[in-house]
Amino acid sequence: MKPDLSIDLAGIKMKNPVMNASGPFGCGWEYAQFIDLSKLGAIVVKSITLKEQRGNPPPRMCETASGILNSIGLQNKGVDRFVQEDLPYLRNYNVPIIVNVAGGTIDEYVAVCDRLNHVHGISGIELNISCPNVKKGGAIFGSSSRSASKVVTEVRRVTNLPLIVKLTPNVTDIVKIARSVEIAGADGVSLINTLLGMCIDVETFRPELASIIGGLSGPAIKPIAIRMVWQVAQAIDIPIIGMGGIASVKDAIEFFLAGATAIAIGTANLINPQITIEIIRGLEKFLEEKGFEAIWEIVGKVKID
Amino acid sequence: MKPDLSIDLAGIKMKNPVMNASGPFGCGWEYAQFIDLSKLGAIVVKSITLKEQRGNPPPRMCETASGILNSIGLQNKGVDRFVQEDLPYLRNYNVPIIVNVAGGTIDEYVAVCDRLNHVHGISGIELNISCPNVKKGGAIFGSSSRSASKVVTEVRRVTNLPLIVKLTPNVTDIVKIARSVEIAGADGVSLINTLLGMCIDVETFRPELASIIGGLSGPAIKPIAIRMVWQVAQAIDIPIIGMGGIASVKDAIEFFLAGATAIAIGTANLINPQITIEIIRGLEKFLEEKGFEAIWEIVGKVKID
Amino acid sequence: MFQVKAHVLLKEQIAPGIYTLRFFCREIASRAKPGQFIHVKCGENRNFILRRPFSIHRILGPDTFEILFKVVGKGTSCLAQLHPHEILDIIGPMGNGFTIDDGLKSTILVAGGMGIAPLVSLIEEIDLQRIRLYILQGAATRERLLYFMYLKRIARKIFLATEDGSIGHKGLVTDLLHVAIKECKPDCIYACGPEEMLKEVAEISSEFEIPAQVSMERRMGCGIGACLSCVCETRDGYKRVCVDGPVFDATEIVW
Amino acid sequence: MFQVKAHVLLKEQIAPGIYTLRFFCREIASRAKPGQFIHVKCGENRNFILRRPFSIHRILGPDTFEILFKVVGKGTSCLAQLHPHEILDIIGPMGNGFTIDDGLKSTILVAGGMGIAPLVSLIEEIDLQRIRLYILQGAATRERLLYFMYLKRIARKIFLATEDGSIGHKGLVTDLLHVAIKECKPDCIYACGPEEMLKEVAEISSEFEIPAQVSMERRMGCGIGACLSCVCETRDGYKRVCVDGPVFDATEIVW
Ligand SMILES: Cc1cc2nc3c(=O)[nH]c(=O)nc-3n(C[C@H](O)[C@H](O)[C@H](O)COP(=O)(O)OP(=O)(O)OC[C@H]3O[C@@H](n4cnc5c(N)ncnc54)[C@H](O)[C@@H]3O)c2cc1C
Ligand SMILES: Cc1cc2nc3c(=O)[nH]c(=O)nc-3n(C[C@H](O)[C@H](O)[C@H](O)COP(=O)(O)OP(=O)(O)OC[C@H]3O[C@@H](n4cnc5c(N)ncnc54)[C@H](O)[C@@H]3O)c2cc1C
Ligand SMILES: Cc1cc2nc3c(=O)[nH]c(=O)nc-3n(C[C@H](O)[C@H](O)[C@H](O)COP(=O)(O)O)c2cc1C
Ligand SMILES: Cc1cc2nc3c(=O)[nH]c(=O)nc-3n(C[C@H](O)[C@H](O)[C@H](O)COP(=O)(O)O)c2cc1C
Ligand code: FES
Ligand code: FES
Repeated sequence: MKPDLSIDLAGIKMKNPVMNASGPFGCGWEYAQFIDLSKLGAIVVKSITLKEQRGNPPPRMCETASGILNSIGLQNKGVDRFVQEDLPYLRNYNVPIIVNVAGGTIDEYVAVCDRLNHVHGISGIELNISCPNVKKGGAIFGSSSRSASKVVTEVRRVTNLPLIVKLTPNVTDIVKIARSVEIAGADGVSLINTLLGMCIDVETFRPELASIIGGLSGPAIKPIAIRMVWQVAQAIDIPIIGMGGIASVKDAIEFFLAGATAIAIGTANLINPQITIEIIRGLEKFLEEKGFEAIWEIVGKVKID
Repeated sequence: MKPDLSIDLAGIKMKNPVMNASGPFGCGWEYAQFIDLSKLGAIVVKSITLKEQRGNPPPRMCETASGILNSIGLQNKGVDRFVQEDLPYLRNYNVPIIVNVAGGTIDEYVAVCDRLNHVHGISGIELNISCPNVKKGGAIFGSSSRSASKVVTEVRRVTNLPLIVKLTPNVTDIVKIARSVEIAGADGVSLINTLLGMCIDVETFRPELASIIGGLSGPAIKPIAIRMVWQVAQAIDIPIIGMGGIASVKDAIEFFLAGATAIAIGTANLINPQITIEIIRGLEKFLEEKGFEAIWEIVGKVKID
Repeated sequence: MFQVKAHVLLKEQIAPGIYTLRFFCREIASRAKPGQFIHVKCGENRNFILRRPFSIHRILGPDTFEILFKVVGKGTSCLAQLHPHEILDIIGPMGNGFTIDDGLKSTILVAGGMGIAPLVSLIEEIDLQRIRLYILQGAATRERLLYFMYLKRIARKIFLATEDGSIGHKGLVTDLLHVAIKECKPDCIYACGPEEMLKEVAEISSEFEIPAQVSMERRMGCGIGACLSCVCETRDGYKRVCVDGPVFDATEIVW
Repeated sequence: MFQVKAHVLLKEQIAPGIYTLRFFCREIASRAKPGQFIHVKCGENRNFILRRPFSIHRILGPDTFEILFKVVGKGTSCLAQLHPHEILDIIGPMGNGFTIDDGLKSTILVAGGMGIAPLVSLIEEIDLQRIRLYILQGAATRERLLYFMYLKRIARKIFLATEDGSIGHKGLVTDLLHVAIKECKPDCIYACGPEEMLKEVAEISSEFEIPAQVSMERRMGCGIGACLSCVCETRDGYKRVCVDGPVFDATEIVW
């Protein structure tokens, strides 16, 4: 018998616990050339804001040891065009759609979530209070428990959709912030977003990114992500979507053991557009080989003496 | 003419700006088999505490993508035996000796620094308020500006030696903490110490380190370190020792461009015990090729439009 | 677009630090057109994790094509150490490619340095369509003027420029463009090379009101249009070089 | 201790997934003794950045020595792909090595699995000194009992154990130690293998009050005693396996 990969993530029924991380996957269109999107546990769209945004000037990406730095910023066409142009396409796939929402002010977050209320085919909201690439808002909300809980409280008022809050790792105490968003009404948390980083070209003496500072992602950050997932898992009761550096089945399993109910894959898609599907298959195989019947049997099962 | 590598670091005269980072280099004894220690800009000894400490149980190290995780803890023989057994040896080399001091309480920090006052041959103190591997003290001091400035203020009272404060990157706002230790009387800051991380063995389901969480170092963290050095360099007037992932001359130059007056090399010594010397030579060559006459000409010279 | 494990048939060094790689890969070779590119996983080294883009250099048949590359860093060093019969993970064909409009009579191709890479397949296509072909080729030195003897045979005329003056005009290839346009009366100009060269080409061609297609370069992430890392500024806002380009109408770009 | 770029003279597969590498390296070969090890940079892959420790397996002369390794992960996979004449960055000889006290008359060597690696050079040394030599060798299967035909010739007697019973005693090699000690009356026991085996050896040898030297393994950082990552618990507190060991008196270790 095949192991059961299905999960209930904050009320979102998923046939498996593997999704893409918001951003590098766009809205999935492009990846549909390589994989069957309907095989994913869920599709998470790139951050949507109230109005169209240009994003940051290029260069927007550079490489680091086992990682990349990006400063895409919140380039997106705004919630209305998303609903008109992308959502109908995504709805074709029989897959929960989670919309990642970003904003510069609390009102903006609220307005976008409110707008999504009136739309059919959205399974959940991921509130990006951690994007480091915009000046107002963004990381500012995610980096104190007071502002984090405030934005969550306000958004909670206007939406009944499952509300997942995506936290930034650039904080002293992620546990405190996770607790505060749980109390404020979040149904789950995503961790981690990117770590703030910078690279300088030693030939030109210029920062490698036009925005100077960007977000570090990829295998380099995995140990930090695992640590945060484990710490937060001890402290809260709502489910965790683990992400940060997942590039193999083993990486994914580490996140489950640390306490993640689901996982998301970002950077690794850039290198291998089929990675999500390969990890779903690999998880199934791993569980089978180890004699587990369901994915939840390994969630949080790291052995601590 | 050879470029001038010499610097004055918070009153410590160094013939070049390259030192080892505290920890993986021990007290230098072992590396003397591979390099001429007197060629270093300074030697930074592994954290010394008031009393002998056993450190954490093994396993204490594991590998990550482009990095390592360690949980050595503060294993050391205590300040008295350090002064008796190691210091006389180190004094043989004509090199500034910087003693890294750690403690569980403010009194301990003060006691160690006071003890070092009465000793000949120490050029400076690096106050480790950021070691993540001990429960009381350690990271706790470094992770709020209030406690950081408190320990620095107290230590400042008892020592006239150049006082360099080593900061932890596991904080929301490193600039704030750097500013507070500057105001409290620090003569310089070292950044960064390791990032908190965790790895799980997916075969045994156990954490790879006996202490569960350890400190991430090596090339993986360099972008984070560069970012922090750059941010802090904008905000304070005392010199910065930059470290975190340096494994090549290019890496070192990035730190200078970001604003470091000196650099320190930790993890890379484990892989290449001659790396410090190779980087000193490489710096000289780089400056020569680019037509700079002295290292300070590139400090903080990243070009921002 | 296909993600394929493709066999390397041949690696050839054609100048110091410059190589061609020939792939056996029907999926891509049979569909590729001049100006498109492939996205190559150059090794398992995590020191660099992203793929690297290389233009389709020559299409040799329905199942073989070549790329031309210069060793400039980590990824290209790995490629230079490949052995024939090794297998590479490649994605392609990507991007829009050059457009050859119906009824073209005369064209000028401007190649700067490694910019020759995508232009060779375009040249062979233009030659096939019996369109008049003029080539302006520039490089640092004579030795870096790749293929110029071959190109000379195909083109009606070739204008050469080297920075060191070792052959042809001493200076930039764009120095020759005014004269060439007057002499060749092109209906269209195609260019690939350093961005400053493309900008120059854009200015001169707009001066003469001749349409120009330029192939842009950006550091790439996904290469398939999803990650938005490769954008360049156009009159319609940021566009993705990987899918909206790499070939753009020169007037579109905000230089 | 030396950091050397050493030539690989030979790579040989001696069992599935198990190889020997022969190095040309006077600095290390001329100084190495049984039980010491070298610290090897297995590749430029940043996916693993640390060196990997391997025992001196055989000393073949003043300028050549061998290591024996099993492919278990990233570093050993890289080694298995080496070609002769490639050059590796190695550091050695490291660690204390086995001590052969004067006046030894009879010894038992206990090798579990890959634990045979350092013992072969020890065996050859003991043989040279004409000390009576008994060997207990255990492995998962007959095929993994490396060299046992060769060892049989050198040793007075060899006791074999395999987990699957394909040759010798079916079970653990330590099951044979009681009998062997009674039969061979060793003055000293040397052991290398999995930690549980070493623990067992320590218990049995202490029961018979026979000194035993065991070679310990720990994940290593520097390998030279500086980083304190390789410690094991001893009666005198933590000791560093890389320089205070890897060979310890069995009674020293807190198991
Ligand atoms: C659409 C497209 C098609 C291309 N076609 C070809 C081709 O046919 N032949 C060819 O030789 N090259 C081509 N390039 C450039 C090629 O992708 C880069 O040379 C390659 O990615 C460098 O990889 P590396 O790992 O060797 O260098 P790295 O180690 O990544 O970098 C080394 C140096 O090269 C510079 N560099 C890296 N990538 C680029 C880039 N994309 N453009 C300019 N400079 C860069 C870096 O800034 C750095 O200074 C193309 C690029 C694009 C975007
Ligand atoms: C002093 C000493 C001498 C050694 N001599 C030999 C020798 O002669 N021949 C030989 O084949 N091996 C020897 N080893 C073990 C050898 O160092 C490891 O097998 C090697 O480091 C594994 O590297 P890897 O990159 O292939 O494995 P990794 O990819 O790092 O790990 C793969 C798996 O192997 C396990 N592993 C990794 N390192 C060790 C280790 N040190 N001990 C036990 N398990 C480990 C990991 O936990 C993991 O499950 C010795 C170890 C020490 C400490
Ligand atoms: C190119 C890129 C763009 C991203 N854009 C977003 C975004 O729009 N919204 C968001 O919440 N996270 C964004 N992220 C962060 C990822 O969703 C993810 O949290 C992070 O990259 C860590 O996972 P990874 O290591 O698997 O990439 C982006 C990451 C990358 C690399
Ligand atoms: C094995 C090991 C032990 C360390 N021990 C100490 C220590 O005792 N005191 C301290 O201040 N920092 C210690 N550090 C941190 C380093 O000094 C340095 O800040 C960090 O490793 C980042 O630099 P790197 O990437 O070059 O290693 C240790 C690091 C490692 C890897
Ligand atoms: S490289 Fe990802 S959008 Fe172009
Ligand atoms: S490995 Fe560094 S002390 Fe042993």
